Amino acid sequence: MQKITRDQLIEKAASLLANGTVSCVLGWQKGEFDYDITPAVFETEDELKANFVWNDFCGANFSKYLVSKTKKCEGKILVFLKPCDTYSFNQLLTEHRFDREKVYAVGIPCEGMADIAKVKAIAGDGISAIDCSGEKLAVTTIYEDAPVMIDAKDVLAERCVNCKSKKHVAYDELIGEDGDVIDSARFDEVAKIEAMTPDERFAFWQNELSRCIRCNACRDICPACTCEKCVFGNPNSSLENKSPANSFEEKMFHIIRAFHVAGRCTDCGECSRVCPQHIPLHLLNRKFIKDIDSFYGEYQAGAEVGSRAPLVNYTTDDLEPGEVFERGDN
Amino acid sequence: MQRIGVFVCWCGSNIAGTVDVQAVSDALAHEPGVVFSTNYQYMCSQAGQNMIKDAVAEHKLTGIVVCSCSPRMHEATFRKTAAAAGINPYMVEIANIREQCSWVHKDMQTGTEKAIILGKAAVAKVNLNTPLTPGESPVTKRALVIGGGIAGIQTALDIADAGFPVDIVEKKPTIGGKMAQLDKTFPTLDCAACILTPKMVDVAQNDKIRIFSYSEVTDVKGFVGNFDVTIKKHARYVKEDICTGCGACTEKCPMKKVPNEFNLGMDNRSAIYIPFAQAVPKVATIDPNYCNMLKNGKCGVCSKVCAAGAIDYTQKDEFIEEKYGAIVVATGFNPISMDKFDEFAYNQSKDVITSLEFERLTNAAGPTAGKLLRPSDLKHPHTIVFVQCVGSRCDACAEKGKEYCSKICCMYTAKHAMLTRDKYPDTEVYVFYIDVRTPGKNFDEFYRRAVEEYGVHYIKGMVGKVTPEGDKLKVQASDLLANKQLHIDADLVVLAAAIEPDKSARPLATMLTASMDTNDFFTEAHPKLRPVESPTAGVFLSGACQGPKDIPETVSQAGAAASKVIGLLAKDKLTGNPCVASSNELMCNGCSTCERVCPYGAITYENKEFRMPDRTTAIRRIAVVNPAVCQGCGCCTVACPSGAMDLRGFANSQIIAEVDAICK
Amino acid sequence: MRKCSLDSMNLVFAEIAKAASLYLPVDGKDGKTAYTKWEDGLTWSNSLNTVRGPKDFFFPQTENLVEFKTSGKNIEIIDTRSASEDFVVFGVRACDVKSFDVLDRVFLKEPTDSYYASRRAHGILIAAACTRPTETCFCQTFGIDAASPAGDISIWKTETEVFWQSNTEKGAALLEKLSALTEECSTEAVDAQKEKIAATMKKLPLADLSTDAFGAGKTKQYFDAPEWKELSESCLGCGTCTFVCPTCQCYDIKDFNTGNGVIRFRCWDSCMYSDFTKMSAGQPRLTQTERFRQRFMHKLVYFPENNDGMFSCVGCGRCLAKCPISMNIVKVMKTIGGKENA
Amino acid sequence: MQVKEYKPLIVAFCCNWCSYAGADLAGNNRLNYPADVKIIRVPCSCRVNPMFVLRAFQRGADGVILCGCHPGDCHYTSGNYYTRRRMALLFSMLDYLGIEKERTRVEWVSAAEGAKFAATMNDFAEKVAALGENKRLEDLRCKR
Repeated sequence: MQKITRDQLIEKAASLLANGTVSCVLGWQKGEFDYDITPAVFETEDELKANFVWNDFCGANFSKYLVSKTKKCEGKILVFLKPCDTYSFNQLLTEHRFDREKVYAVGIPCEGMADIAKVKAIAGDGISAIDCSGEKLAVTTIYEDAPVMIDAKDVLAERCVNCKSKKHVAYDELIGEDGDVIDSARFDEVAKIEAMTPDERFAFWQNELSRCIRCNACRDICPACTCEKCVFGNPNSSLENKSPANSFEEKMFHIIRAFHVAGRCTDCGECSRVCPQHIPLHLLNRKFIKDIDSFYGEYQAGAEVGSRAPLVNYTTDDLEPGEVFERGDN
Repeated sequence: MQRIGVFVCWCGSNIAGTVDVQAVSDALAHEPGVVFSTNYQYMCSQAGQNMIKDAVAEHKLTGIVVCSCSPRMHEATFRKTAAAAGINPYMVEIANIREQCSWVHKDMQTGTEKAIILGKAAVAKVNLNTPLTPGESPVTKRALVIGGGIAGIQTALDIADAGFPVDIVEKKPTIGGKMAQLDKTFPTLDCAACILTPKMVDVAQNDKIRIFSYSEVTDVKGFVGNFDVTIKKHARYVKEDICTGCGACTEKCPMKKVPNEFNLGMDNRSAIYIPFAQAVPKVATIDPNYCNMLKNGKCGVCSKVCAAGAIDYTQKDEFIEEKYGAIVVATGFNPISMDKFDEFAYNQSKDVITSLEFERLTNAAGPTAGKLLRPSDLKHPHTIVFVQCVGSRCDACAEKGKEYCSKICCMYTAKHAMLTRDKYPDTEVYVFYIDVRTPGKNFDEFYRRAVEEYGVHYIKGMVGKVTPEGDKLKVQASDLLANKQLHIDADLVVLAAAIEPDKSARPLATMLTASMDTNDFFTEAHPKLRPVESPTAGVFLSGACQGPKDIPETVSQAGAAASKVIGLLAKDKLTGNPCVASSNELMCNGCSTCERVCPYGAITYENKEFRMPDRTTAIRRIAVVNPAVCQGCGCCTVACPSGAMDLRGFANSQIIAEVDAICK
Repeated sequence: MRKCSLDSMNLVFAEIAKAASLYLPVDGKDGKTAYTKWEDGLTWSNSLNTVRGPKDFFFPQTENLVEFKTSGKNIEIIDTRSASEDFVVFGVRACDVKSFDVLDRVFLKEPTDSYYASRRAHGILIAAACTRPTETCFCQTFGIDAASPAGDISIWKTETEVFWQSNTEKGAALLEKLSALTEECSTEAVDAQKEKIAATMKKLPLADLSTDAFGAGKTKQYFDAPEWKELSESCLGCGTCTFVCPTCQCYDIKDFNTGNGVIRFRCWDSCMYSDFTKMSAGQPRLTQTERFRQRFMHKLVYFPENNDGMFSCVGCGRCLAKCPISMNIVKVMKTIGGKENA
Repeated sequence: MQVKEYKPLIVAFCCNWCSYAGADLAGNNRLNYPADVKIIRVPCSCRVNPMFVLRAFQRGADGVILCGCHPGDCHYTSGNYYTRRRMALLFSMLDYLGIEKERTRVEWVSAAEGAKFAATMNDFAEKVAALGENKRLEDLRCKR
């Protein structure tokens, strides 16, 4: 259950629309089921009342939409930002990807978002309703008469299990209380892979990446991937490919993509959330974050606007590339 | 499609000895784009070059591959040949089959195979080469010198001497800088004012030099040869062109309790003041923080006594915009603050002073008219302790002080000690040091004289604590050579404070996009070979802004910087290196990543209206590379995630073509 | 109709695998189900369906068409096609079986796509009835009966047994080979299961979704509908929906320079991509709204118009489950088609 | 069929100002190193894009080495510092994916270090040869 309610958000949005502060609202729109929520633009209170939702399935991070929407929208856009979303928001500002003046950011607290796959693993197929308003999720299916009660903690999305911050790093206004940066265990999985032998690591990633169908969902959802033209879609880049013809191209795409967002990735976890093949792509990005933290000092992309990312920075006594492998033995 | 000619050089037997040159030219003849392939004994000879020219004409070549020695040897030669033959010099690529092939491999088959592959890589690259033309930009024949100390003065005089106009911007009301505050100068002990003030007068009288005193640089745009600089002239409330510097106002000014910064606050001045007698320009300045007229409109004495009518209480800050071809940074240094060095009791006792304060105490124009008197009670000190390396050569992890050696302290302390003993033989002088560093002409002799002739007590060891007690300063120190603790009751303690770059340097560096080290000293373009140039083209370094320096070094660097400026201003046009970065505006995200890694500040951003794919128009931020400033390292091309940024002559596609050719 | 015990399936699979490669849905370590080449010990997944459809076996994501080898200035042309091996895809659901009707319409129509045709000729589909359809299922909207899947052989799984029925000659031949492992039986149990499935299908949330508003002749009515804009508003332009779709059949032909020649291959393309069908004059559909409209108009209007009313959606629900922003054909049908009903 | 002797293929990116000159000096001094090493001249080590490294492996390289000016001596003042960070992260990532770490290297070679250049190449070629052919980052299409 989320601490703030849909009604609070609608009231806030409606009042900002009414007093002319904003001309539209970027929010979550209800879907066919209770979990398939779509990002949408709302322009009136009626639209909000009819279709706006706020529940445990509002995982979508709106930051990236601001790049295109701020160019198109006449007035200011109201955007609701969960704590993790605010990091992406700041990172995009650092990279001058949208005009801050055109956005009215309302920070909202988040109790963690649910992963529908985990819900289904417990409740089974044929979900006809999910009620998030109580202490537990009440999941009704066509196969059972009584709803299955699920503790929200048991179905948290991976990124929420390892939530790094409940603190908003950007907003014009905050609804509810701000939280703190969390000392998460998000690097544990990376460490587990690091501890494997090279052969095991190779087998692990070969298996994971072999499932890639190059649908580009990871890239297209990624708030760091806002290139006007992606190198992988540019016939003149010598890198273009539309499908992973073999295991090399799978690796090429994912290594280069992770490298391009290294130091810029806020670890929002959207890539893994949207991957239709369930490739744990966040483990690539997190590897870079973990390395950056240990090689160059802790750095959280998006924690502040204008910070100098580790790959556009250096010190004269940085460690040598040949030394990166030695750390594991320490 | 290119029409490429391949020319394989034997280099006598240098190449032909280990590489079958015929096989190489035969193999390369089949490569895509190659229409002519041959080999010859010495391609770099006149005959060889003529062969290339003839082949260009006969086979209508558009590109040339020379398989020969290192491009570092003859790339320029063959580019000229190409130009003479009528093709763009950048359509030439060299396959290095001598230094990197025939000379390092012994076996003919191995050498030949490798030479063919290197040739193929060069052919693959030329296939993607495009003609490049160096850009040209005009040069504004005027220099700006920022800082009016001895460094800035010398640089300006030298540039003006060559006939170019120079402007000096000095933030204080007068030029002269630190040297004007010094008493004598080592190792010859001539008086600083005697050698500096004539130069200051030269500056004032030189019709090529303009002085903007009491002024600061607030904005720098443009690039080498074409800087647009905004200078803020602070209101001094005195009309500079009318004031005669007679000093009547300073005498009559009722507000006389203003700490005198020229004497480091050891005495007072009036609210309207001329910093010192030989100031240039010699005009009065009203200190708005103390002037009653400016603060609450009550007074106006100076205006009444000024016969020339130069006082103007309504004066406003003025902004001047000027164009320059070159900028010299001469922002100098300051002693560091002693606030963090509690152990020396600097803030507890007036009799613990810095070396610069000591200079003023011994200067005839100083607060004591040159008599060495203790600031606390104006008594003559009989025991003086000099402490070396206060804040210099500190541990990297120490919270206070600097890691580097401030370089000048050993010598000026020897000078202070010697002068003290010379004038006041009844004074005991102790100098505590870590090392005495005197590498300079007549420097060590100077120091030895202090010890041997003047009987200065040099003690290797550090002072641990200074405690004021009664009218004495208890100095607790260790003598490392004798391995014992010393306790000295001193009358005066002089701290050789480390020096650091002036605080104005960091914001200035940002404006100039010039790089700095972690200590805020400006970085040279090359530490050995280009020591007076900053990596940013057209920005030069003079004096202590680049690193600690004494006067002779400062003056020689000032002259060197001037000669570089003169070399630049003597040109009518600058011809750039055409192998520079350029951004494809259609792909550019405007994210600033490239700008952040550019060591030259060659990248700026502009907002441009674009027609978007969906038929709308939108304003997008895009990177623009200034080809006159870019040096072509290519760092930005890798920083750019979209690949919008590419490097001419070493484009992504060209390097990839080489990789592919080699790995075939 | 024949049957075998569920416990004997490993033997059945072994028998099939003797003569052909056998692919069946297997649960992976990540808990997701994928078609996997059978080897001893692999078991048939209980899950409803695979993440990727069986389309890949007949129309793989990348497929080499021809190779050119260069040496010096000579070019040699090499037909890289090898004779297709026989293969069996087991456990295909009714919706996915139907998807081959759609693909056949595209690839087997003259001029025939010989690469696809060869695979169709060598492949056998064993289709399984759905006992536990889920909320994203809407195959019935397109007239597909999840209880009676088509394919070369249809099978029904109960708690303990598997029932087999061949529908084609190829299927009959394969079933014949399995005669030692199966026994003739009545249709009683299967009929009971069919009834149960039919009852379940009625309870599905999308049971009422209708195609009435769509089909041939609707181009003018919907093409300029203002709803396209809001529906596509948050579309990322990724290719997930097209790549998990069992009926999407668009591909691009590209050359790969190997250094010693060129491999000409085809790979799936997506109409969601901004460079889809890009030509020298540019792209025909410049905005994501146009591209988005194209995909759904093609499935619901253009395809039926050219193919005797057949829709090119089979209601498998993969795009409903996989779209990163949860925009999908059902929402489109309800919004665009809903106008007509209103 | 005759078994082809395995020879590793090594791509060496050398910066124009230090390492390429160092390689030239190795030549001037006739210091041998394997012909398997093929040098590509770049203005600065910071010109080397990670995708060039992967491209080389794709096309059949068994090892990739970058050589640049020593830290602090970069002709462009800071280029090699960026190289150092980029390659540290890239190599660490390749290692994470199970690619043999001996296949990649960065070495600082000045224009005066001809001997170091030759020694580095000998050592690198030996280490790469010991690993055998690059299988983990290969693209079989390029080996036809």
